[in-house]
Amino acid sequence: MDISEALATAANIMLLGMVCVFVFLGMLVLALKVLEKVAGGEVVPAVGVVPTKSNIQVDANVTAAITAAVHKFRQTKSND
Amino acid sequence: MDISEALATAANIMLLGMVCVFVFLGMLVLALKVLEKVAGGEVVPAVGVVPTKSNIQVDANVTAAITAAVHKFRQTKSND
Amino acid sequence: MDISEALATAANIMLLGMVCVFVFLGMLVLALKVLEKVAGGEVVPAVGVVPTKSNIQVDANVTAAITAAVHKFRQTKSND
Amino acid sequence: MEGLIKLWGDTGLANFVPGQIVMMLVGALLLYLAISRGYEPLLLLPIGFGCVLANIPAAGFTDEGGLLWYVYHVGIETGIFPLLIFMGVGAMTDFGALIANPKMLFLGASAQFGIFATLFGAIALNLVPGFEFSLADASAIAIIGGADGPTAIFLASRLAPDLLGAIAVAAYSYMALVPIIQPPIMKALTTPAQRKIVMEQLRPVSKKEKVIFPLAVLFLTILFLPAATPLVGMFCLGNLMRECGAVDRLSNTAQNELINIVTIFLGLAVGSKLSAEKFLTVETIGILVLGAVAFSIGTASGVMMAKLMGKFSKTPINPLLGAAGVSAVPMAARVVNKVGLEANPHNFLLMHAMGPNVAGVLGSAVAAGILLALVG
Amino acid sequence: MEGLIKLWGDTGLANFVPGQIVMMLVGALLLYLAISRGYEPLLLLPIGFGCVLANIPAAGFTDEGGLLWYVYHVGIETGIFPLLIFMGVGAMTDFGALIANPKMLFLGASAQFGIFATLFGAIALNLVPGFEFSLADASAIAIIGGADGPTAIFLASRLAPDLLGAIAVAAYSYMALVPIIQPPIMKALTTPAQRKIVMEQLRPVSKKEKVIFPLAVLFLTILFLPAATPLVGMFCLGNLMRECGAVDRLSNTAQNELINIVTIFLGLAVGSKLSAEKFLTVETIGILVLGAVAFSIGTASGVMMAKLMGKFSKTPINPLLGAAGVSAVPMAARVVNKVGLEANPHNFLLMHAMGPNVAGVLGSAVAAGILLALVG
Amino acid sequence: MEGLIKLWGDTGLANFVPGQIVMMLVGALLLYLAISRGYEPLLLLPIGFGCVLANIPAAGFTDEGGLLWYVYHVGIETGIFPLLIFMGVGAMTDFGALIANPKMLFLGASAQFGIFATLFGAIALNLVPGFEFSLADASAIAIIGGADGPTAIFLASRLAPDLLGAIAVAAYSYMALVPIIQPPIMKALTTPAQRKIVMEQLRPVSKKEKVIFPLAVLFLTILFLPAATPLVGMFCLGNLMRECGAVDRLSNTAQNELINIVTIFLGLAVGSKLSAEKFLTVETIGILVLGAVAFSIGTASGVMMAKLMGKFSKTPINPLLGAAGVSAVPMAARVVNKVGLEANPHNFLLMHAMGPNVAGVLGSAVAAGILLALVG
Ligand code: NA
Ligand code: NA
Ligand code: NA
Repeated sequence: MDISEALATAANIMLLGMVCVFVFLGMLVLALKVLEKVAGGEVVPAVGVVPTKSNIQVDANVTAAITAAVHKFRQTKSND
Repeated sequence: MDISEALATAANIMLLGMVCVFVFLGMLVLALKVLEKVAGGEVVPAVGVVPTKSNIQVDANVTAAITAAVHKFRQTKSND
Repeated sequence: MDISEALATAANIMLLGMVCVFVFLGMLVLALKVLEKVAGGEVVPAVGVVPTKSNIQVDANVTAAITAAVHKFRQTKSND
Repeated sequence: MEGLIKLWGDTGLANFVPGQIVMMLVGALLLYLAISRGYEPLLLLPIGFGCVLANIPAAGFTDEGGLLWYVYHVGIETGIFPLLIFMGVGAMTDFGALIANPKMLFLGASAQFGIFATLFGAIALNLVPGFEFSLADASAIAIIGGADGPTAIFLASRLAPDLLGAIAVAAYSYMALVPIIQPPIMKALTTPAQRKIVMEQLRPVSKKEKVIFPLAVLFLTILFLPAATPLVGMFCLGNLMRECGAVDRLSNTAQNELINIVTIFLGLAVGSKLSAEKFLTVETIGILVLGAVAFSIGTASGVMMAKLMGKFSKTPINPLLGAAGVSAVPMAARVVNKVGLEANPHNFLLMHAMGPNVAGVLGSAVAAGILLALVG
Repeated sequence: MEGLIKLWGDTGLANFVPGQIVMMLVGALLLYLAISRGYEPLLLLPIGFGCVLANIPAAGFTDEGGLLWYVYHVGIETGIFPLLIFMGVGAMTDFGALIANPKMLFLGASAQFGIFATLFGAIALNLVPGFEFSLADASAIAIIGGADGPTAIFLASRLAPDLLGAIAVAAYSYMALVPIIQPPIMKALTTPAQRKIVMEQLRPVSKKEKVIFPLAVLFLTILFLPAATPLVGMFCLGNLMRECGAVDRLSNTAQNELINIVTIFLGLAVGSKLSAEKFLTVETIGILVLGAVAFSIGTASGVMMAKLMGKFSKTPINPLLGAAGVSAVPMAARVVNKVGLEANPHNFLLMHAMGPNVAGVLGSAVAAGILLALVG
Repeated sequence: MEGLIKLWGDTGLANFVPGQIVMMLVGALLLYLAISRGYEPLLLLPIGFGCVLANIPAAGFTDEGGLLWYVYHVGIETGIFPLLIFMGVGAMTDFGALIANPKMLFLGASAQFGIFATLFGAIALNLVPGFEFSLADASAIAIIGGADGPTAIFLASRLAPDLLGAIAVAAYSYMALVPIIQPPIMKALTTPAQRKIVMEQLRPVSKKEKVIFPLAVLFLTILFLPAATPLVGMFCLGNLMRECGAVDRLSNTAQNELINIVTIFLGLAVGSKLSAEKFLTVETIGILVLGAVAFSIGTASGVMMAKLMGKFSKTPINPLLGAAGVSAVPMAARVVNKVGLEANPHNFLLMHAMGPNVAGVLGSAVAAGILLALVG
């Protein structure tokens, strides 16, 4: 394959590739439009930080411990 | 092997298999009875949630922090 | 290889090995002296427990929770 | 233009054969069951996804050098993945309830009748034209009745690799269907009065007993059934790591990251066996039917045994517990608890049912060993 | 004495060849960039370290039976490591911003022009004496423009294993350099007024949409581009595990421990391809130049497409978003945000830029599939 | 009936050979030491369990295609498992105490005399009829004196695979016995006054020093001892990941999940080498005796060197520190601390002992490299 032939092939791939990428992702755009119609609508925040399980656990532990501690402290105080 | 022969073999395996399973697990029952004699008796809850290390750590951290916080708070109060 | 020859080889390896270990680790000592000159001096604790990320997180959580709890408690008290 | 033709010639559209489309639908069904219905999602999701990937035309996932080909050959043909899963399950299992009440082992034993009766049934099915199950095939199918995924995959990979996909899918599907399959059988075989029976509280179990238990199980298996030692051995290793208290970091890894990693690959590898030519056969229908039969017989045998034991026992035994003997941990124990609560809202059977439940795991591993020794 | 001579004969000092010294400096440079400059440290640190190890004289890391030889053959020659990375990345990726604004896919599509233009450029470079890139080489080099590490490594391992080291290094280096490469191009192609454009808030996206999305992507890929299914399939598996909510423990392992383990080995294996005879060539210079060109063209194409789309769109489109279409997640989106804030301190584009950013990942996986189908 | 005979013929009872029974007892002993006595449980538990599994008659764990066969061939024959352990250990090691006081390296060096003296001793043992250790065998045995498990396994897998089981068991057992072996030697060689010596506080060490340290170690190893680069290189990679601060997620995985997974398999694979015909030999007795000798000599050499250094040092050096030079991290350092506290209840030597302790790890890796270069 001489260089001009190779360049022609490369140009061919370039054209074909960009067309395919656009067609493919274009179909995905259509699919997403359909998807929104079918499955969209639920109102939840689109993006954002979801609290992870470990955070929740820690907070629950912390809260429980503090509740107990403050309660105890209050009792101690009232006994003063 | 014709089908009646195969059925006989299968019946044989069925019988033999159930006998073996019962004998084997029966021996394990005996072994567990012996085990209870030898190693049982320690009074700990048979089943239940064992606190995991991380829980303990968190609780320790929490307790330490609260102890400090309440102590500080008490001092602050007493300075009022 | 008869035994006396083998013993001679072993003695040879023993000598050579210890010399090499000392030379090698000796060079590392020199390298560390140079390293101290070049990169030392920053004052951070040499050794000790570095707080891990999770500890920090827990502490931050704990601190935040306690701050809130004590604040709330103080308010409650002042309403008494 | 030439390139366009080449691309078109490589598309799925141009290469689909009908069987692949059907298998993709099967994969999609498994994904649906896993995600929307919550049927054993940890396994059925990767299996379903693997099924879809394996049936993509011209993608070569299951050809030599393809991703799924590697995963299957490294993990299942060697038997390593199911054994690692078993180690992880061992590290997750608390045998306390069983050690406190060893008689429950008999329930785990009798529920294995589901396995051996199904073996007979599979051979009998050869009377129907179109079925030609060998003894090895029949054994691999029968193990579905053990209600234990890794045991079924391990045995099928040894005895009937061609049926592995169907067997694994049947095993996990029926395990997920336990809450639907078992209650009618349990109710048909028991009276409301029997279902109300309250069990005595379990005695406390010492740490020492828990540590020695896996070693005792392994010891008996070594003496009497070496063919079961791969399964039982890895299970006991996991359980020993859990209970001994000296290697918690190994135990935690075995029951978390390691089992998770292996589960993903095991599922994909099982899914890779769901090809049209192996799954879309009359055998698969036979396997699905036999699997349901196996579960039902296992449940019934367990309940009947519990009734029998209740007659001779000093302490009362609720016959529902027998249903937990099929294993399907912890689903079957939960079903027992639920059916028990329906009869007596103050009777919590969950902890008692964990005994026969984990006994069922041992029982089906033992049954697998017997089948390997006799048929393998 | 004999022993001393033998030891001396085995030292690095006695065996170094100049190429190895240069490659060690290359490895040291990569380590420096990773550690001190924070350039993609998760990959460049293991790559740099692997480069150093691979070039130790007489240590045999890359000889048959050496550590790096095993890692390369098991993980990269099989294609498994980049695919597992892709699964993990899928499990880490939130497609919410893209699902909310599907048009952004066109930005991810047009940025792939960087790939295909570079392919042409690589062939054109053959006009310069000393360069002899085959079509396969050119395709593997061009994929650098996809700004996606695992895709580049996967394609290079398939099409041009000899160039893999240089291609991977170029890909990760330019991904790290995105904050330096992109802003001048973005500013040159847009007016301050255009950069100030505020986007409409994104609509909320339902869980159902997020679950169906990876399945829809996989479905289209199966229909039209099976060659891309290894990459896209594993990516979608990871994303499905993330979004379906039923297999969180698998998803967590895929995006943490599993991807970490694979990253270490992948980096070492890539580094093992950085040997003097393969890296210290005129081709490497060509690859580095072409990679920079590819990134620049991709960025420019994305921005131009965004300007074009803005003209026809009902809602305003900030043309900066186009730059995020090259992928390089999440670096490119952050660059867009930063350049946007310079023009309008109250205009936060980060979330909007995540749409084209993740679209770019899909776009380059699709482009890789096209190249595999046409050239592979 | 026929089936019953077949089953009986497959039982362990019918197939046991005496050697297997003895090896099972050895395995049980290792499990006991690991669980009840806390002797290096992370390794000795899997090794003991692997020993039991490997000696089950007719179970085929170590036959081609058996679980332990795969694990050994994949992980130890390739050398990969010990290297990954070393990477993890590197990621867990803080070299701060050594960087602050580099002279401690000489203690780590002199403790390696335990290795080389034992090599001589092993060859001398050939004078006793029944022993026939080759130079390679002797080197592999001698490395027990390095008191470092992965180094011993790596070297034994390279030089004397047949002795690997006994060597690994000896190495880990003596490491666990450090608190029993070392104190008498330490006390015999020091006066109470010497044991009371208080060390100067360690200077602070900068992050930069800690980052450059592993690179410097690797650099010297490359220049002078490439044969040690697999061990030292992976160790330094782990330490660099730990200290550089840019790849914490990789470092965490290397020192947790990855090392845990590898530890389980490494232990099983080592245990698989504990077969009767290889372990129940007079060589094993020799290995156990030589191992104890090696530890004792290493401890004594370290203490003597510390005394010598104390004479020439401007700052006082507590001679007990020398005992930590054998490695056995962190056990030996703790022993130093304990013996020191007995002499002076206010003298905490733990941090100072970490210096020679980690120096010992480097020292034995270097010694392993020298042996590989001279004998391998
Ligand atoms: Na079962
Ligand atoms: Na891209
Ligand atoms: Na050492």
